[in-house]
Amino acid sequence: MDVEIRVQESPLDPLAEQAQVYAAGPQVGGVVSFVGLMRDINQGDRVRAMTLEHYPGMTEKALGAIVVEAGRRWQLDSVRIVHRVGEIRPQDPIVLVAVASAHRGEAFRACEFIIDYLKTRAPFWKREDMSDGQSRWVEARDSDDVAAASWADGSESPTTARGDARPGEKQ
Amino acid sequence: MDVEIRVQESPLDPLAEQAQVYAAGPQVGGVVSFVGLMRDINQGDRVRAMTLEHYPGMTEKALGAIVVEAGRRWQLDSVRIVHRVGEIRPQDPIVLVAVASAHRGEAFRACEFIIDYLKTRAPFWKREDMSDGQSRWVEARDSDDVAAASWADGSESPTTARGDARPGEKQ
Amino acid sequence: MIRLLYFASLRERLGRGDETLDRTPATVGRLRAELAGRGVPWSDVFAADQRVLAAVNQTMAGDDHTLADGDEVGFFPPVTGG
Amino acid sequence: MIRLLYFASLRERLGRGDETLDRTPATVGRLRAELAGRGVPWSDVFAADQRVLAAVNQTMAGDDHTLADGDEVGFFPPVTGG
Repeated sequence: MDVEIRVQESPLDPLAEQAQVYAAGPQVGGVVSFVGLMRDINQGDRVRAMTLEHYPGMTEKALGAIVVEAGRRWQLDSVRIVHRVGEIRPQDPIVLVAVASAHRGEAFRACEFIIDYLKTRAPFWKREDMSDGQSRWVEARDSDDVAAASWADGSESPTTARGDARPGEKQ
Repeated sequence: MDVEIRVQESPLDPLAEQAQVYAAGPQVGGVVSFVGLMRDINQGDRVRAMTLEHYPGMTEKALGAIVVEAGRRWQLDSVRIVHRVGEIRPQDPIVLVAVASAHRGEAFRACEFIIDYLKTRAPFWKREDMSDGQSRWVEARDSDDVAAASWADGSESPTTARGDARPGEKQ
Repeated sequence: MIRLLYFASLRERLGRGDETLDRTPATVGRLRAELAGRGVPWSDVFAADQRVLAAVNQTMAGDDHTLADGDEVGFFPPVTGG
Repeated sequence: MIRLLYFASLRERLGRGDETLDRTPATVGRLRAELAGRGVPWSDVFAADQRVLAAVNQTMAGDDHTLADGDEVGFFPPVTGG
């Protein structure tokens, strides 16, 4: 399994990153990717910019552990995670997770597992700069804990309800 | 909901297509995409090229109905389906499904639903040209029927086991 | 009168991609039986144990679907796109 | 001796990003109690009802995790990446 994990201050190009995954080889049948983009509204307030802080060293270790766990559960050819840090603007890509597998179901499951775990276990924090000049730290969301907990130890599919859609709630 | 559905003989650029989806607007929080690529081996034989035939008119109608059904089940901002027809070569992209939503769980569910349904309900057929000069029509796979059937009428999550991974089976 | 279309392996096995029938059988099932009665290769292609799908006016249709004058009926094997 | 790191809102509320303790408390829980005993703002940040996560040598650790000389302990709020 090819694995590439990167945390970077420079802009994230999700398309160039995916191109690398498509090129993983002629055995790759399907690639599933998730791209998280910055929105310009959170909890009803207009957000002008966002600053992403992380815990250097631990971030790479935590992401590496998530990928190892995904590789234990599913048969994967290639996994790529790239996460932006520093100041970003609305519509900028924040994170890319791309998974290649011979089996599309496994690629879907692994990609969602990785982003669910990243959102609850990887040490990143977002601070929002509002259009009124104030700034605030983004609060963790209970729905992310519920999503991550749906992946019971070692299971290949979510084992509990994920409660995906709450109107007005982000991503 | 923005919807774009295309069947084309010209090469499919999954990255350019996704760029259109990212641009759907500042409310888009996450984009999930599936790209199916041609592999160079099927059932143990080397495949030199593949020809994709379809039923013009019905294809667009079937894909449109699948997207309408996805839009009924999940809250989506944008859906794009592009499918290649004509002669293709190993590693060429065959299909792109990209779904943008404010909620990542809904984007994952809708994207997988669309590709599962496309594989059992959209009138495309693949003929493989083997490296030994023979050619043959690809057989439909039971696992695709199982995957499509896992989306019970109107449900927002798979309701039956999907039996994803069979070693050696494609995508 | 109805228009018939054949796709993929069916088209190759039958040696034609389309035809026009000047009558209109009552249902898709009756139409299948009529085509199967033409002898080889039709009897093989439309044999009861063969999985041949039908679409009427570009929407999947079962054997009990009623046909009307002017309908377009497509026959094809299980799909393999994506 | 252990090294302490504070991130995000914790760093801002405590007014510092790191420090070195010349002793080594027995566990993460003991370390938390010691920090909470420093008075405001430490007592607020490390109050029992606050969700403050800990990592020892860059891996998440619970309160009963035993500390060793030279460990790096990071404290931070629930994560919000992705």
